[in-house]
Amino acid sequence: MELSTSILLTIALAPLAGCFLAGFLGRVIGRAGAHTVTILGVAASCGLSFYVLYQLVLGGAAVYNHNVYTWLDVGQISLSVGFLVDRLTAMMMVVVTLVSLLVHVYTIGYMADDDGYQRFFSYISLFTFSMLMLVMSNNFMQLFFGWEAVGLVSYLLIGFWARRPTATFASLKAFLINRVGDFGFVLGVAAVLYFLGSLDYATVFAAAPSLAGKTLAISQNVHWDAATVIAVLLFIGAMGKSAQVPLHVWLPDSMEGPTPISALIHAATMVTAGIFMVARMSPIYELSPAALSFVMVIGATGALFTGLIGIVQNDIKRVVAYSTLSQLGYMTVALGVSAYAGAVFHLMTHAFFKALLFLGAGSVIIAMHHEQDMRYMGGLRKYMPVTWITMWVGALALCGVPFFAGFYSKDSIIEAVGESHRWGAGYAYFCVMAGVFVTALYTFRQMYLTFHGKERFTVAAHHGHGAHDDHGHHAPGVLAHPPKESPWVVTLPLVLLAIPSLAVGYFTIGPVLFGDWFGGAIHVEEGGNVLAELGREFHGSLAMALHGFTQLPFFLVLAAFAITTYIYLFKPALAGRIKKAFLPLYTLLDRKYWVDEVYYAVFAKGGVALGRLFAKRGDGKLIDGALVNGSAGLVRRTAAGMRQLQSGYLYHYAFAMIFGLVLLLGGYWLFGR
Amino acid sequence: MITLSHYIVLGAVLFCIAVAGLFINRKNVIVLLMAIELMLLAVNTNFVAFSRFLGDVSGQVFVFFILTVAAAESAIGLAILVLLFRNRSTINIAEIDSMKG
Amino acid sequence: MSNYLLSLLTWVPVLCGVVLLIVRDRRPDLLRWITLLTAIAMFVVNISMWPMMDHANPGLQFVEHLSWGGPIHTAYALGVDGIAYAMTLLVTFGTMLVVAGSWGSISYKLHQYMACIMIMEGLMIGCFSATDALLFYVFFEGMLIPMFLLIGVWGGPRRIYAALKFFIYTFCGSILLLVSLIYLYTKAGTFDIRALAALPLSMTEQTWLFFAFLVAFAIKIPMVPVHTWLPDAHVEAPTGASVDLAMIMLKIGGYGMVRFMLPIAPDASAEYAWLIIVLSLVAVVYIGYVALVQEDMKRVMAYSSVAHMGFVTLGIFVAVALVHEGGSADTALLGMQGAMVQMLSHGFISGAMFTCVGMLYDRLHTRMIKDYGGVMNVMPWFGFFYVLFAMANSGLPGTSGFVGEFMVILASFAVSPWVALFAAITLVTGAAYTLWMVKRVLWGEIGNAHVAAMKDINLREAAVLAAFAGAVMVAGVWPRPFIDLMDASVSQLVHQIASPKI
Amino acid sequence: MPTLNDILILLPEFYLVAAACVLLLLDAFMKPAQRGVLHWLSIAVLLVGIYLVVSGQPDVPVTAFGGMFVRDGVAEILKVFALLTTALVFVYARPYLVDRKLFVGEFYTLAIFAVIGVMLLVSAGNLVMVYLGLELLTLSSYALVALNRDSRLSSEAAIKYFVLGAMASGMLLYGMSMVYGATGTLALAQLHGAAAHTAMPNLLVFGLIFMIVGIGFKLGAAPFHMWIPDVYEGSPTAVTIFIGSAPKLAAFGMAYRLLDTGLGDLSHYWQPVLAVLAVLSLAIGNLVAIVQSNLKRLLAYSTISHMGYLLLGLVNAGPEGYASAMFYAISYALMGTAAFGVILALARAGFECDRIDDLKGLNHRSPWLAFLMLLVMFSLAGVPPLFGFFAKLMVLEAAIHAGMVWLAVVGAIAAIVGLYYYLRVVKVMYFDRPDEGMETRVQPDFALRAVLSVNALVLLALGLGWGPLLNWCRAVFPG
Repeated sequence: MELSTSILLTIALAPLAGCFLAGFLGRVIGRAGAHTVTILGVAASCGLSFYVLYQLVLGGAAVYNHNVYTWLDVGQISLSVGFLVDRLTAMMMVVVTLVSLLVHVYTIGYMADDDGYQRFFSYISLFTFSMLMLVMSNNFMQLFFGWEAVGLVSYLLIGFWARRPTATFASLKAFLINRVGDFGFVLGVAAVLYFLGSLDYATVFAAAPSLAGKTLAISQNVHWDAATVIAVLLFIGAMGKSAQVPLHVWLPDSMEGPTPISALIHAATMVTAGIFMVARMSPIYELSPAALSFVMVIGATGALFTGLIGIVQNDIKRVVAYSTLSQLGYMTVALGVSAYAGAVFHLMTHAFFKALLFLGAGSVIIAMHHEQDMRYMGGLRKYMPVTWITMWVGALALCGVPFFAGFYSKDSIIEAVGESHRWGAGYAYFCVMAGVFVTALYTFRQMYLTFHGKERFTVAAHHGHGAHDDHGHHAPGVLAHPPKESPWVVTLPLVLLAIPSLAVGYFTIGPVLFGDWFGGAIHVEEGGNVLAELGREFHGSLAMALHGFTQLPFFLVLAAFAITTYIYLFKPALAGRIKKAFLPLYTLLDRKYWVDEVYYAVFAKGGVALGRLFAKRGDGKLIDGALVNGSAGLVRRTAAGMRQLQSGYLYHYAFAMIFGLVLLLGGYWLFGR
Repeated sequence: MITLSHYIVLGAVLFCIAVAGLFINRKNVIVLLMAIELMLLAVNTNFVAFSRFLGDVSGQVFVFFILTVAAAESAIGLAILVLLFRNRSTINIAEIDSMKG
Repeated sequence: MSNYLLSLLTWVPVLCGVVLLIVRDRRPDLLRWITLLTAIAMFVVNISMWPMMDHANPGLQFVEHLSWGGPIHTAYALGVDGIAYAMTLLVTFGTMLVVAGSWGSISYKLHQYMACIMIMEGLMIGCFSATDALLFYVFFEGMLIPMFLLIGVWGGPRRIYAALKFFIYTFCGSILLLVSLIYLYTKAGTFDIRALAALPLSMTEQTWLFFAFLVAFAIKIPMVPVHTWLPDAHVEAPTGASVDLAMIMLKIGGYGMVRFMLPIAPDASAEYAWLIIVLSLVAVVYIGYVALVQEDMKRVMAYSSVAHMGFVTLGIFVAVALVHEGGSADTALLGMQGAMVQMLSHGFISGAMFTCVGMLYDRLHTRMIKDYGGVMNVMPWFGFFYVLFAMANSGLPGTSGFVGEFMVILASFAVSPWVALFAAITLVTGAAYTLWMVKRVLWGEIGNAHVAAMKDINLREAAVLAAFAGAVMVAGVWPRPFIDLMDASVSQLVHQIASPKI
Repeated sequence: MPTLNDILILLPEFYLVAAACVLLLLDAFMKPAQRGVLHWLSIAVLLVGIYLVVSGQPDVPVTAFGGMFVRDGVAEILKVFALLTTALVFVYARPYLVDRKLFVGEFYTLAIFAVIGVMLLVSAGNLVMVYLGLELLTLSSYALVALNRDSRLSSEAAIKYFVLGAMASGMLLYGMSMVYGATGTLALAQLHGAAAHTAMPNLLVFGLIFMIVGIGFKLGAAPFHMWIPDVYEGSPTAVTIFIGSAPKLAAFGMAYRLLDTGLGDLSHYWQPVLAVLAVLSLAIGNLVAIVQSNLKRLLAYSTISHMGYLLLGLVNAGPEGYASAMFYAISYALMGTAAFGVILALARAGFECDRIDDLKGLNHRSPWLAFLMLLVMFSLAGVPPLFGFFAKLMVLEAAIHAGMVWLAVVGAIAAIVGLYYYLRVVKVMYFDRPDEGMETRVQPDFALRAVLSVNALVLLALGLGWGPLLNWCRAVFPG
């Protein structure tokens, strides 16, 4: 049986409809109206996504791959808009719509007092639409559309509080760095069309093997392997979107946006688009071990070194942001070792627990009246128990404590890297293993600083106005009135996210990772199939978890737990001393390896300087000055000189005539005869 | 024996004197008028000589026309000269340069 | 009747202009309405020709032919193929919005202003639909006069310099065009463009003609390094003139290339394709940086126009190069179509952007970016459109700005990955200068008291911007109709290039 | 023996001579108050003259007085337009003359005599006739230039014009004498045959070159142009406009008669010579015009450049070349009269309006006149769809057809330079605001305004419907 096109169209367009209603009629339908329509839209597509997933997994529906309409066709080249829905797509659709739905609900509480309420709902619905277009696409053109559209929404949402200079700066930065990635991506697409003559997935993947042996002439005597070129170019796009080193710098700044979108866009969905894309392109990547090694090394670097930065952050959201960077690194490493299923699996679990962590952080921020600095928190657990518990669930999942969702996905990635013999696998294995320790370190530190220890904030005596004001022009750590648990619209999503963070791994790892869940969607060359290797040792989730207690990662987590507990519960002063002791190291991490500074100096400043140079010297001096006005001036000077000939004296005039006569006679005498 | 070429040379010489008079002289407009007359004289010499040697009379007819027109021409020329003197009380060419450039 | 539609489109606006000159500006509103209604009527007539177009037919349609009756074999010959028709659509659509857009912003000698706009519409339509080279030239030159007056009379402080620069710069190119056309006439004995295209020419002749045409059209487009008239003209010109200039007049350069350069001198074009490709890439990259540092919104847009028109020339000559090297014909087609679509889309977007700047100018009487800031807070609806057009300008998929660039980049990869690489840099630079401007104008705290006092766009302005937005979105989400419209003509053109003359 | 037929062939000329004499007498017996009658009368005389020229036109070229006088199509067209432009001149000149107390009969009679000179010149069939026609024209012009007896500038212009003119005609005559010597005939028709097999080719070519000097002077082609700026500036505008119109047609006719009818077989000699003159005229005329601040002087230099374009047509030395050159001469005559007509319309008692700045903000003060001047300027600049453009088109085509592409390119580049100063005039009228003290509304006298409007609009009309006129020009030159 076949999935119906109308259902898929509804899934994609329902959020768009919500977006338009909330956006254009926002004033008319009011706040309640706005969140109602958008939530209805997303809920509809969420429900239908589950239905589609059900149909594909249990209903035995065939893979859906049809065009909706032809975008354009030129000669034999035809670009269309259409859907390819297989289990990979369906899984992404469920993740996207589910998280998006929860975030919608959560937003009701979080943005309650913001005057951009309707606008915000319209944006996140637009985002849902774009993301769905991205994952459901059946061709590169549409993929690129979704790719850029989510970038646009991310730009709008990071800069949502447009009065904040930092926010607008961050949004511009995010968009431009993404554009750098897309620059590579578009070239990749062009290469695909050049070598394979089509942009349609099915056609391209079918023809992909023909790439073997083809090369691209970079210069007279330099020829690069076609598959590698395509794979690397496409991955550059992924580096932008999924914030891989060295294009990662925009993600931490994106925390300027409201927390719900940090959870939705910059943790759960958009940033994982790159991972999804590479998994989707597995038939191409499998042709180029070189490209895969490249992917692996980039990912591994990110996994460890961005994690390290997280340790020294004080902003509750930034810690989560850096952990996102590190987790994205894990997924990328998985891709690099051809464990695409592992990557996607981690993508799913990560979507849940990272969204949970962000929303939890948001809930804390609400309680702290938009104070985000953990140094002014502490001991919040008795004020907001639900947030406290749910966040712990998320934290443990993140650290990969057995039985939690994160454990299954992350541990299998580590195992897979261990199994792999690809160039760079050793380095990657070290990185991911060390990464486990680092992750645990900053996660527990965050939890302790936030919920445990003694309260580092004071409540102002008078109960002033301003429940939430976005600018927080109180003295740091001074609250108008004591923190309290957030409303149910906020906590409900936390709870609903905590459940999958706890259990989704246990129930799904079997089929998703080691069953042939993705079927034809993901293609892995024989020999490089590390997951198959793992599959042989896999004897059920329970066994895997129990086995996990005896493994190195778990001990690393324990170690980190012990250290953080000691420092932040018993010897808070110690933290400061350690900082002093390792000051250079601390500074290095605190300044984020100075990457931002370098980029700013080189690209932003350099670009403007270059522009000035061109504008002044090139256009101003050379073209306009020398050529245009120069020639005009030359003409005028010549004219001024010539007018002197008209001296006004009769005999000069007469002489001129004689001169002319002689000239002509002489000319005839010399040349004429 | 005087050949045609002698006359031609004479005409040429006269013509050159006239031309020289036109742009070497920097004093007096009268001289210019004389130079012009001289030029016409050169022309007439040519015509007469040619018509004589070609045995064709039309050249000499032309000379009559030239002579009459020359008379009218110099009349107008002198009239303008008078006008000029009345307006500027000088006929020095070197001072007639209020229009230039 | 339908045989006279093109004449109708050409002469009714001119007539309207004359009428305006006669009625004078005693009753401004009557005047505005006359103009607007005429413009709308023209657009309706023009759009209603679409179904009458035979898409399969690459040749000329709506043909009119009327000999001048002189000893010179030229004729009043009109007719459009797919490409030309698409361009005329741009003209009528644009003029309509120009008239509506500059409703209240002109006070001095309104009747002369509107007359110039309308007469220019007529001339531009004539230019696109002329099938006789001499007639084409007459319109090509004639439209300089109203534009010269528009810039000079209603322009800004340096309007005189800008107007003279504009006129003389353009004239420099077109006079060479005239000489080469006459030369062709002496060879062919007629000014009929198709006959000229069929003329067999030696390589030397082709080379001379190629460069003569190049100068003429490169200045008009404009290509680097003869682009410097554009920023001055744009900055000084009144909004309406800027829109007309950016939206339509620049396209005549690109149109001239495909109408004259390629068919008449195909071998020379192939020979020197590399030159144009290099210049186009310079336009994309170099101009991108220049645009980045401009402090005047109109200057930013002017330079971005140069960069975007760079994609037009790039697309055209990528196609030429591909055909020449015997590359895939489809890819060549893709490049050529990309160039054409880019012309349309740049028409929509630049027109929209200049209209937006004009609306800001009407309120604050300054175009300096630094005088604004936080406009979004006081003009949300305006901000919405402005961001939309800015995104389109930086080539966001789903907007028309994406289609052409995407197609051209895809095609150029087949020529050389390096060409594609430099072309793709526009993704970054284009976004950089556009969005940086948006950041400084729209976002942030309210810049100053004047900004705080600004009123959001009224219904008329909203309607104008909405029309632009509609065009931008439709062409972006579903470009197929436009492509199909031009497909036959473009493929015939590519075929023409493929058949060398020597 | 002269027959009645000869008289009939010359009827227009005889009629005009008679009319001129009558006008002279009338003027003598007329009170100054009634001069208006004289004005209209002389215009009527010219119009009747046009009628006589056209009506009595034979289908085939005929000659009178033993080939002295030729009446053919070329002569007809040139005469028609010479008379027409002179009539225009009379209409435009009147208010100016009245304002300056120059409204006297001599102006009309002298002008008519000059036109008679033009008519004789363009139908000359013999070197003698060429000379007589030329002198009749130039002598009357000298007198006209000096018309304003109390003006220093006029008398200076007159003396310069006179001396240089006399010198030029002297050279012309000298050349004629040599040609006569080389061929033994004065009749142009015989010359054509005799030139081919002359015993003294060098003498012949020298004579040719001397004659070209005369032609060049009459045209005002560089380097024989020096008189033009001073005379244009110095003489009363009413006279300048006359000198700028009919004599240009005469100059073309003279060039055609001498160079084609007479020495057509030597075209390979005179083509390069004319090419040189053309280049010099284009360069000097356009360049020096840029730096002028006096409008009359600017138009003078532009005349020089236009004569350069006219020469582009002559260089072709073929029927369509001559046709294009004549077409150009006509277009220039019409444009010149219109341009000076605007100046005359703006001039007031004590205000010459001969500086470019006097046009400041004309669009404010008189939109209609500004618009007319706009048309004229763009026509002079050769911007379509105006008459001037097609005139340029034709001469460029002629040059390219003659294989002189380079010359056409020179012409094209010169046009760019020329464009600049025409645009400057438009800029002053439209972009500048009027100064204080400039009268706000300009209301020239009705006849002037009406005729001027027609004159300028004709430039537009001929720009759109140039076919018939060009056909006419083409038809009269035997292929």
